[in-house]
Amino acid sequence: MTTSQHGFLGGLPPAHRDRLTAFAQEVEISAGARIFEEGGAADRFWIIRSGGAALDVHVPGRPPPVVETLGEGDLLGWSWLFEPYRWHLGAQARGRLRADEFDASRVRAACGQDPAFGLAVTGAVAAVIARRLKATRTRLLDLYGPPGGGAGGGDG
Amino acid sequence: MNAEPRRRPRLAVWKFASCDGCQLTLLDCEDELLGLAEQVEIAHFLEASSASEPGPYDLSLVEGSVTTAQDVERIHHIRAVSRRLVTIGACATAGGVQALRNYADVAEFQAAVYARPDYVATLATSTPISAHVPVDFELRGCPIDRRQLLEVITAHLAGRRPAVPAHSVCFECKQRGTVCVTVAHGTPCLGPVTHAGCGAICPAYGRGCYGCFGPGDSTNFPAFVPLLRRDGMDTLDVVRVLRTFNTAAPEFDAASRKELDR
Amino acid sequence: MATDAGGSAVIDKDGLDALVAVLAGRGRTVIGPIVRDGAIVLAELGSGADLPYGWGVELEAGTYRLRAREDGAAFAHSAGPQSWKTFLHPPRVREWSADRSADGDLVVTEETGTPPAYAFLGVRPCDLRAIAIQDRVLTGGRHADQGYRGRRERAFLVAVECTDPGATCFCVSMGTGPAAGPGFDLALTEVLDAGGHRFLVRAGSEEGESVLADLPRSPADPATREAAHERVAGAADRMGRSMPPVDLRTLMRETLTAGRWDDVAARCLTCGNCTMVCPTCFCTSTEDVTDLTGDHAERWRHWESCFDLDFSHLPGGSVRESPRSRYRQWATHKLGTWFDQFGSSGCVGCGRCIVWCPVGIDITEEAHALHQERESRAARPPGPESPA
Amino acid sequence: MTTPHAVAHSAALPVPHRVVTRAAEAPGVATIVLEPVRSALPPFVPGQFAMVYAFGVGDIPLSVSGIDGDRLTHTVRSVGAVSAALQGLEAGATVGVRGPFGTGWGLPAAAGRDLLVVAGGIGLAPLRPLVRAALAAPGEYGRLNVLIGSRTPQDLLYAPETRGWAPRARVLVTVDRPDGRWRGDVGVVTALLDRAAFDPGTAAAFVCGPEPMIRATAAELVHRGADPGRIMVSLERTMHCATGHCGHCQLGPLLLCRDGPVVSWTTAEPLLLVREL
Amino acid sequence: MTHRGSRVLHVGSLSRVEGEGSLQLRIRGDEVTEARLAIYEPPRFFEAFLRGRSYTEPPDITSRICGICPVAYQLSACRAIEDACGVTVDGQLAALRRLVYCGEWIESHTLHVHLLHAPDFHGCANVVELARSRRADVERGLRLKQAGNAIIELLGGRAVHPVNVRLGGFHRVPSRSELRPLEEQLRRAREDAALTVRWVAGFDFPEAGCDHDLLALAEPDRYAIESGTPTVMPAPHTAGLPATSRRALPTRTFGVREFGDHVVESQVPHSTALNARLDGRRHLTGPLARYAINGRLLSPIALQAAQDAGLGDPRQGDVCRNPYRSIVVRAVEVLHAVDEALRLIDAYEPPPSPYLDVPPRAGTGHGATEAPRGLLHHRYTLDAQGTVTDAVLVPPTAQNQDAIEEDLRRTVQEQLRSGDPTDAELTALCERAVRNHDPCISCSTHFLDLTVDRAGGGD
Repeated sequence: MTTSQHGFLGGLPPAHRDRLTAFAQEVEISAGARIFEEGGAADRFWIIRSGGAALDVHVPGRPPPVVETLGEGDLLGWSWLFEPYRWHLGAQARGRLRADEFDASRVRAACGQDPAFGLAVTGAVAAVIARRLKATRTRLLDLYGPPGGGAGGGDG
Repeated sequence: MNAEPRRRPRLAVWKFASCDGCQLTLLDCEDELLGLAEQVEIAHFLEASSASEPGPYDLSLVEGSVTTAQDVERIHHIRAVSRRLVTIGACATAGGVQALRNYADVAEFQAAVYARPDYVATLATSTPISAHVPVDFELRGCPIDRRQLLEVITAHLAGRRPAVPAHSVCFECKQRGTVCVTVAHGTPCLGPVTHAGCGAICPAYGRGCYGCFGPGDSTNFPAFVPLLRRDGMDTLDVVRVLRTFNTAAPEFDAASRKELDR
Repeated sequence: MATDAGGSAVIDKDGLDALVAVLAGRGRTVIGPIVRDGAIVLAELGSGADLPYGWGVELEAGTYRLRAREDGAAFAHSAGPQSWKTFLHPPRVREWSADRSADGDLVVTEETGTPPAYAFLGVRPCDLRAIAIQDRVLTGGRHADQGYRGRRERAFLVAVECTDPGATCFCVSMGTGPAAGPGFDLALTEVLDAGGHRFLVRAGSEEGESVLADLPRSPADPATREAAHERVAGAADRMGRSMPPVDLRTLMRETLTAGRWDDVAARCLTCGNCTMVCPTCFCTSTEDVTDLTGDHAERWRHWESCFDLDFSHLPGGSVRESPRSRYRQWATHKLGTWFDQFGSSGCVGCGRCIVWCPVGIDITEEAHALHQERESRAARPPGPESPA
Repeated sequence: MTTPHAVAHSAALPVPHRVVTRAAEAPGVATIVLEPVRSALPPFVPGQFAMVYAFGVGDIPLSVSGIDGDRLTHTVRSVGAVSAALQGLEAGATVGVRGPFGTGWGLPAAAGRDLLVVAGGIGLAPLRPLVRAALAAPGEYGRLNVLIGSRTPQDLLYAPETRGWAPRARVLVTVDRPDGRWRGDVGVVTALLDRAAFDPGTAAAFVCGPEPMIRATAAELVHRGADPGRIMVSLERTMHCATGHCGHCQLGPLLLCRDGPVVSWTTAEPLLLVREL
Repeated sequence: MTHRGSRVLHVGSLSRVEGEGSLQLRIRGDEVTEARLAIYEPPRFFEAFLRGRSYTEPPDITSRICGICPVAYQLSACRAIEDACGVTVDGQLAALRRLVYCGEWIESHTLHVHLLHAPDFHGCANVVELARSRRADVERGLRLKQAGNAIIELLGGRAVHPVNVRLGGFHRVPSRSELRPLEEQLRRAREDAALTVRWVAGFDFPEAGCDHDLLALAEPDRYAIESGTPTVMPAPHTAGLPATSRRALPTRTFGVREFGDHVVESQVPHSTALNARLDGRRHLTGPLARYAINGRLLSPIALQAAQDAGLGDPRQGDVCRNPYRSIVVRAVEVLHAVDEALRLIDAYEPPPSPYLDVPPRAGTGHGATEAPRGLLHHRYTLDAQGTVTDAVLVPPTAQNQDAIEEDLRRTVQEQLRSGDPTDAELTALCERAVRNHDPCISCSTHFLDLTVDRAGGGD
């Protein structure tokens, strides 16, 4: 499995990884539970150990559309690192979710005290954001929509 | 053993301001005319038939440009009753030679031709059909080419994309084996910027192409116009040759304006 | 016995007339240069008298002019507006027809019939190479173009070595001339001197020898041999153009993002003339046509060009939208990727693309410019890369 | 890779085939099964394509999405006149088929390795015969992962069959736009790589989909240590003749109808980096 | 039920003609008080935008006035500008011009005879319907039409708006061998044309006449086509003869340069076409006029065919004034044109140069030719550089408008006197009456809406 190297923690040098995980507290969230809501205070974040989470957007009058799903090793939540520390999206557990939960204010404080640690954490979070931004842009292209798609598409 | 007779597609032919030459091209398909009439129901074609059936029509061929207020209403009606609308000829696709009025004061034009211009109602511009309603396919030419017209019709019947390339006349000239009149004789020729389709007739007769199929899909006037000048055209000549049967085609229009601004 | 051991001889104008007659007598359609519409074009020869005796050409980028010559030479001209592909790989052919029967079955009928037996008289060494290159493209792969193969296998090639290259010729750069390489049935070298107007003839095939044997001829004398050799060697020194002395394949690969492509795109009309006159350009498109009943369909194939905007059409649009990319495709294919695809250069240095480009774009000049751009880039100290 | 075979007829001539079945696959997408009316074409291998001719309309390249003896399966999406005509065919109709053309996926060369099959949209079609071939040879290969990206749940191809590939294969599906009932993953297909079971250093990958998806997937795999020479991608350019004679499908040094559509990432990457090549 | 009421009608459209117009009838009781052919084809302003163009351009530009008779426009323009520049084109170049013009006559007349007019005589709506009962006749017509087009295509490059005609001659002239295939096609066409005369001669023609001056070009020794002197045969009533008279009357002529003094255009509110009158009187140009004035110069086989077809012997002073029989005259003219084309091809030798130089000079030039539908006159004024400063074009249909209206009036009037026609009957009748004149309505018309305005008479 590739999880350990390529999850969020894989993006941190070992020393900083250990330091961060020291803040972790293992939690279990029951299937379908709302983890956070759009606009709520981003005071925590999670690294998923097993199960998954769906990020969604509140649209009045219809069920919140899911814009992305996260799975094992993924960082759940990055709004805690940037002011105003409010969630951009909502999140819901898909199936039973086990995760390491972090207290955002404590991590931020540690980052403030130790710039090297802070830089590493910020960099790892930024890498996650960059990946998601890239993925989002790719999806914006609606590549699978007509026209296009593999050798089977060419047409006169 | 034949399947049950399928409904024949219904064809309509319409005319706006034009010379009739493009719809005549249909009647010039002497070898195919009667066969065509077996495959399609010619439901409306005033030049050829006094029996006019009401719409809807599967395929409407529209000749001519829009030059009156009634034309505007009529083309909207035609669009509404036509499943596919194909414009035929430079008048319908680019406003035709009568779009030369677009550069002038129409009142002056009227006064030049008519003693009592007030008797004549006309718009200030001559515009292509596509300026008024969505068009499914534009067949170029002043006049259109007979083979291309048949291709458009048979392609429509077969559900095929018509093989009507938009590249330059040079392609056809070379395929025909004609010696390039510009390179070998220094004759000004619009071939490199003109839409293919005629079969490169003019160079085959030793004259330069005069652009009656309008601009091709990939033109480069800044590089091309100096060539016309090299071969003896002055500004006015360049403007005139661009301002003829496809004068209102955007590429020709822009190039001629740029010449005048020099 | 007027043919020596190497299968060579000397013929005069009567011999040339006889050559046309003998080839025609063997059931061949003899194609050669004639003067028509202010140019030396390739057309069927009624007799040797149709040859362009006393005509030469003046060539420049974008300009072709016929010029009368006083010496009466028949082959003192370089490549004209067409090439032999007009006959071997015709502009328009029907590939097959198909009929749909009442029960919906489909019957496909291949184009059959005996291909024409051509004799090409006056194949320039560059064109001889061009024919070999098209042979490789159209018959040398896993699938062969059967129509081409049929026409090609039956064609008899009479090469004529170049003695009077044009200002746009660069066969020396491409290693294709002015002496004839392999592949001819007969090769002629025109000699005009105090010894008279005559042609050194060499046979390159059994049929060539057999045709030569039917001609009025004299043995190949040393003086004629020497004169022929000198004229061809002299031609090599009078090439009007040259390519930069570098590996063109590498040059093309390393300059795909060069600024020069924008420069040439500003001049290029994307009219496609260069590809149509090129003796190796082979690209085609097909069109499907139906009759009015809709039950008879045909597949036609016609010349196409990478300058056509639609050439690289995909469902979403064209891959090569910009003129820059279309000119680059043509030039890099010709000089570079042709090696990858078919094991040789696609350019034979005939100069047709230079002459028949209405605005006179010169592929040798472009190659030189690309070469210079690469050199100056290499000379520049490494700086920050521009953002991707 | 392709196996040489005797060419019994000109590859330019369509060979009549009858539509045996036609199944609507997704909106605008149908799968047709063809069998030869008289003589059959030489055998196809996964990844190769045929030129399929709709009478009087024209022909287009279609990868085989299934191979069963002489029977060929194609999955066609309506994007133009020919594909619309083919997509709308009913059982009993006759089409012309030319082929086989092009390179295959080269699955046998991946013996002993973990397999990573990554498909985007209609790109699953040419990969299906590959997956079937891998499943049909248990023990021949390492772990089999099938990662599928789709626009919406309705656009998923071969839904019952792909579900049946598990548990012999790890099948991960993600969509761009879920509907209310979708309970699976949402996001780009590369996000599924985290959950695939493969050894990046030695695995063989097979990728087909829109070009940006191919680029993103291959880049991610290389980033994870995959050998670019073992990432096989299927590229799209317009094939016309399919016999290497018409020039339309050039991509730099490649004639994709002959040298492709399947090429390794080593070959493809530098070509895809040049705009409008 | 009586139709003699006060009513206004809009009836369909006149079809099988070229152009847009409407017909207005005002009827009071059983009296037609007004018959108007209102041409409302939108104006295209050719005369205006020709100003400022180069003198080399009118042949190509004016060809676009009419897709049915482009050669007529090209050659009238050439003649007028050559006249202005003092150049005379003769010899083989003139012969080639006549040849391409023959092509246009064959094509245009055959189009009218078979596709537009013949259906009237068989109660058919169109040629497709006609082909169901008269397939061989229709196919023969198409073949004949094709032969005409073949001439134009060979000499002009294409049938509609050919490209090869230029000032002074042609851009390129054919070799003798290039004309050879045409010869074979025309030999067959000559048989077809003769059969066509016989076919149309057998149609059922209502008794009718026309009381107009007849205007056509004339030449001393041949049937005028691409050149000639305007010649007038006065209307029968001037000699006390009925409109149906078949007697020729003495003619008078005037120079092409005086055309504008005699044929004067005026504008009427109901039409976008200018209305032209000859010396203040209604006149008719076209086949009937040509046949009356030049009939004796038809080729022997055309003359014989005309006599066999019941048109009388023009050498004996017979003319035809029945507009319905114009179809027979057209068929005879087609036969003549085919015969003439064969004669021209037989005598053809390629001229030394495809064209004569026509250097520009200041002045005014006139040119008139016989378009299939009648005399077509062009007048241009050039400045010294060859820029057109004024252009006047008088197409045949504009000249014929009064005559057509008079025929309509007469036709309807006779119908009203002899019965109680319905509006539908009147429409059909009017359409036929208009089609008799093969109006080139593109030069002037297309839809013809019939408005019958019946003002109550007795009741």
